Amino acid sequence: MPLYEGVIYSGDKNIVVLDIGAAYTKCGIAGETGPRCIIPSHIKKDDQIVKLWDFNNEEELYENLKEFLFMIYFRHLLVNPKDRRMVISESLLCPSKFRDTLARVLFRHFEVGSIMFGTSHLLALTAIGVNTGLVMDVGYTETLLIPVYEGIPVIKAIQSLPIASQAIHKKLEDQLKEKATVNTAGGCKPMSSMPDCLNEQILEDIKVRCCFVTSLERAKQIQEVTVYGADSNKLPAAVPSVKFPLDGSQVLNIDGTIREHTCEILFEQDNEENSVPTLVLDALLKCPIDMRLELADNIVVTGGTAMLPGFHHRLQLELYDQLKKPKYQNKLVIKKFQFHKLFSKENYTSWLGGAMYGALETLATRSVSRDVYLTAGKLTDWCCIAEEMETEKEEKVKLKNR
Amino acid sequence: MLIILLFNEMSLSGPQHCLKLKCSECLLNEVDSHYCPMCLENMSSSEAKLKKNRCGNCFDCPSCGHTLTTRATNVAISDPDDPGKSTPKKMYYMACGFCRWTTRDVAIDDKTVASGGWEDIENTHAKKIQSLLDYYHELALNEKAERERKKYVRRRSHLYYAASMDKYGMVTVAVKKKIGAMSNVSIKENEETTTQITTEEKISDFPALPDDFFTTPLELSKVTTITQRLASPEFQPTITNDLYPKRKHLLIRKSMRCKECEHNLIKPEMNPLSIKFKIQLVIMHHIPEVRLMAPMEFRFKKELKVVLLLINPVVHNTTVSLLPVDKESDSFSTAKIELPKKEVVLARRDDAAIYDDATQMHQEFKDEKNVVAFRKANKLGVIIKVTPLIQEGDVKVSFVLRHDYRNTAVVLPMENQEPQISWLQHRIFLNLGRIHKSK
Amino acid sequence: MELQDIFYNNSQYIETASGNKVSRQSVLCGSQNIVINGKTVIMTDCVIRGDLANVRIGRHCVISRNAVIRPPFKKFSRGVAFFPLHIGDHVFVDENSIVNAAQVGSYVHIGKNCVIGRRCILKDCCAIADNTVLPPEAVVPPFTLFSGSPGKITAELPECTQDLMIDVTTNYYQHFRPIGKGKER
Amino acid sequence: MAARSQQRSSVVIAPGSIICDECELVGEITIGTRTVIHPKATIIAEAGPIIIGENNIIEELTIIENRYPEGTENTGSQAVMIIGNNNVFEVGAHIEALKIGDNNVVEAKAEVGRHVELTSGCIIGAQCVVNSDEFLPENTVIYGSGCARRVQRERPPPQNLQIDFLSKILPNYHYLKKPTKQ
Repeated sequence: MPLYEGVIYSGDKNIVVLDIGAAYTKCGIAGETGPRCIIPSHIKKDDQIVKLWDFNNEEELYENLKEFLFMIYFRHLLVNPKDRRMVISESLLCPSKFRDTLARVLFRHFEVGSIMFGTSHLLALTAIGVNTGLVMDVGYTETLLIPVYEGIPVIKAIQSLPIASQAIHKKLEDQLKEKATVNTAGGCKPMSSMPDCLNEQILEDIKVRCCFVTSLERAKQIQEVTVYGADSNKLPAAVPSVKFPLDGSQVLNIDGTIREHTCEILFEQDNEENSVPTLVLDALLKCPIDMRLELADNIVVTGGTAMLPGFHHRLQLELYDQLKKPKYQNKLVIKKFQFHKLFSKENYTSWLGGAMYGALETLATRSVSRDVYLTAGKLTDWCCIAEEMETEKEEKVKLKNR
Repeated sequence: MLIILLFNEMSLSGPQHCLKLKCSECLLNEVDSHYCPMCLENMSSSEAKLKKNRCGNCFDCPSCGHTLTTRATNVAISDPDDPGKSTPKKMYYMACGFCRWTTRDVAIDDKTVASGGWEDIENTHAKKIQSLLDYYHELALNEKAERERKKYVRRRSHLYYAASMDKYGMVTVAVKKKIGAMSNVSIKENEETTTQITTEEKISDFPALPDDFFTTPLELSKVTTITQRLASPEFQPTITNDLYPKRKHLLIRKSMRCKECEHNLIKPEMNPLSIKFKIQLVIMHHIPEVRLMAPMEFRFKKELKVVLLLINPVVHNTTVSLLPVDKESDSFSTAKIELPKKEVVLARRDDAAIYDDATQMHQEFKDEKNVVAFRKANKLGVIIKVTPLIQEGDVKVSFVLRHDYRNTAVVLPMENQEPQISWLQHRIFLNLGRIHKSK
Repeated sequence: MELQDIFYNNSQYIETASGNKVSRQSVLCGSQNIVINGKTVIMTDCVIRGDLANVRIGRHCVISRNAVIRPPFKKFSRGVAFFPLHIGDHVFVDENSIVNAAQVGSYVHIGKNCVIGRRCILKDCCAIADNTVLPPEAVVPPFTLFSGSPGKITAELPECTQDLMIDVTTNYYQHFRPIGKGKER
Repeated sequence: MAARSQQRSSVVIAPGSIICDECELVGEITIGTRTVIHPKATIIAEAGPIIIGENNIIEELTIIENRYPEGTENTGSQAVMIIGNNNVFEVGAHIEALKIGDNNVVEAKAEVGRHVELTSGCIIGAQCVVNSDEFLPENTVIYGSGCARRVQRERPPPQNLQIDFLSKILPNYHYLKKPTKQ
């Protein structure tokens, strides 16, 4: 029975692996093949949903994280935090305010033994067993692309675009308010007359159950109309509409065009001709020439938004299509894009990398221990390394002098 | 609404160590025991760990999350020897009493035994992940050995960069600088590893959506919701036909200890059904409770007599006095209060009294009418005078409650020793309600 | 704050020798099968279905207005049986709730407008939030709060739940007083 | 009380049904055989007759009413409310739907609006309020706080055994309404 099979190297240490995403938090135990739970990154306060990332000050964040982590430890993972190691997957661009507060809650309130902070894009590579790759994370607030060469992020080629799930939800809401109708006991009403019947959760549900990423061919016809203002009879034959019950008294009529057009927001180019696919090409352009072929050969796509039906196929076709544009044609000599197959669902790839890392003996050497944290009173970031080196040198001198 | 700032969940730290009041904020929670909330069976922590905190017998509905119940049916099984004859056989399946999902909905075969016959589905990537982990494990061992050998020479290893804290590649630069001349020790990566990664797989062509995707109407009842998907994180089924029963997640009983003296304040019994505790030091059992007797109509600068209800939780008479707080350090109060000068005695609590109405013990106390409004069993009404100093908002007062406390929480080892009496003081913050708006 | 007095019209309630206060406007079907242990308040428009099976209610309980206490049934291969329903001591059932459980322990709070499904088992010291639907055969362990539809664990209760419930129910009984008469009990 | 005795003549009760006297029946109502109505149930035929089929169980505090839709009182036109066979209306259900087929279960405190059509084998879960203008396909299950929907494989089984039991036990404790003589 696979349930009782342990893949755990770390003995019975119960190392917690945590990835606090903008929308969902993935958490579980190191050495396992999947997270124990994926829960929304929010807490409930007096029946109000408070998102972890929406905070006004550090104190508020501290309180919210305390409650959230309590729930993770004692409701979901059922392990003691005190003196245990943990692995945290964080974004490269994680605000230090968040990081510091998180460390403060964990070390001071929960008294965890040590924390390893891993960068989510690098952890994603760990999860598939390579150390070179163009990692694209299509998440909730943004799409962030980091080329990684031989385990080192190519900082100057990082690309990001604030177009991801949140933008899809926004567009879906706008379109529904514009065109959709609701069947109620009192007859059929336009959606715009009842602004309160949608919330983020319903929008997300509509997105995952009804929306998809259409084919390149159809998308071109659609963009001709929606972006360049061609006559609407040029649209491809609409996909069937859906009756989506909101509750017992309201049924939302979702037009086929809404189902198909919503996700186009990922591929429509903005004024600077940026879209999710062009991020890949722009990143390649900024990388040194000798890395480009290898990176194009090792594309890794993660993030929950990439799980939309048709996303991968479309992304791949878009890449070849965009490559023909003058902007890239003469500069990028790439014949083939290859994508890595993940050993996980897209939304927990980084978590899996962290879970592998946490199961290794070397974890301790990569972690910040509670003692070090308490003596230093803060976390050291990369920019403090120079400083750290100085102290190390001094130590060495001391050792020599002995 | 009136709130009295006394937490019921507050616990009292063991008196022999520190006589401090602790709230959930300053307590350390610990997992005490695991149990299944459905069958209410205890599970040892090692077993719980092995089973990933899930019950071996109970299952949740993958559709709505309610517990599934096993149902028995009689299925006629045709006799292989005599095709015309069939014998009834008891078969079991699971069904949800809430959304009516059944294991038959997703074509899971009925089982011949009532429990234990339900297998788990396996993560298809488990083998790949395992081999990758083996590979990393080997690397890690090498690195560890290397570290032992050359304490100060850090070398480049595959693993080191893959997910180190070095997110900007700065450490590399720094380390290289540091190692400087010694960089000739650069060893080729992974040369000692015997296993090679054979796991990576690349895709150059993703399949397009099928053509009928654009023409067939979407059947909403066949697509799972986001909640249903995330309920099984490893599989995240997108169609309802892929839903699979989930083993019931365990719950825990918690124990709590003081962060300062490290002594247990709350320790439940092993039996998850028991509402008794091995150790239960909660404030409710030790410290007199203060309540406002009735809502009042407060007006600006108008003195009112407010009755506070004091309740004695212990089986001894308790002497209580109310003391004013230092004016300078009091930023909480919005009203002036006049407290009774004399101390009052709270009668002991008598558990038998709720079964016997005739218990009367008024006589033993001599109460002054202007201090004590009434007295009933272990309850006592104390009169304080409040003059609001604000024109609108909440009327808030603060004072110190001083009382004697008999150390009964610890069983004293020596016989005949008189329990130690100590005096405890607590600052009490009271919100008495809003100023009455006159029309 | 201390609970304020709740007054009822003396003629509307019957007070039994053991101190139960039962509204004349409640519907007690098969009253010979209903045992109420004392100092329990049964308010207006409650329905207790003693005709279906035995109902036993402990001491110091409060069954608020419009609540329905109904023994659950179970189907067997040959026939149907209604199970007796036992409610422990110090149980508070709030308005408009339907209790179809097989067992309700002691020190339990059931909120307003709840539906407790057939053959549910509510252990001691648990609580059900307002508007909760507990599906059939749900089990509520001690020190948990269930809410939502289907009801799931959403919070834990403090360790002193027992004392709090005793306090609430006895206080309620003491403050549930007949109008006009200042009779102190 | 007066109103009830006035209306009584228009209530037609088939033999074999168990109708507790403590329930309220107002207006033109026809009740089929082996239907059980518990005490404190309310059936009001205001805007037209109500016809209830066989083998139904109507529990206490259930309200079944055929009433005028809001704002259109007494237009003179009558709508007939028809409830089929083998339906169960649990404690506190509120039914206004004009067409209800067979083998449906309306659970405790659920509400079914006038414009909803329940076909057969549907389950309206506890506390679910369904009052849009819809036709619920066979075997639809509506459940939970968001009135989620699914289609079940099998329709709920008829409650014959429960009806047998109730037919035996209810007459011991309650006065029954007598069947109408043909």
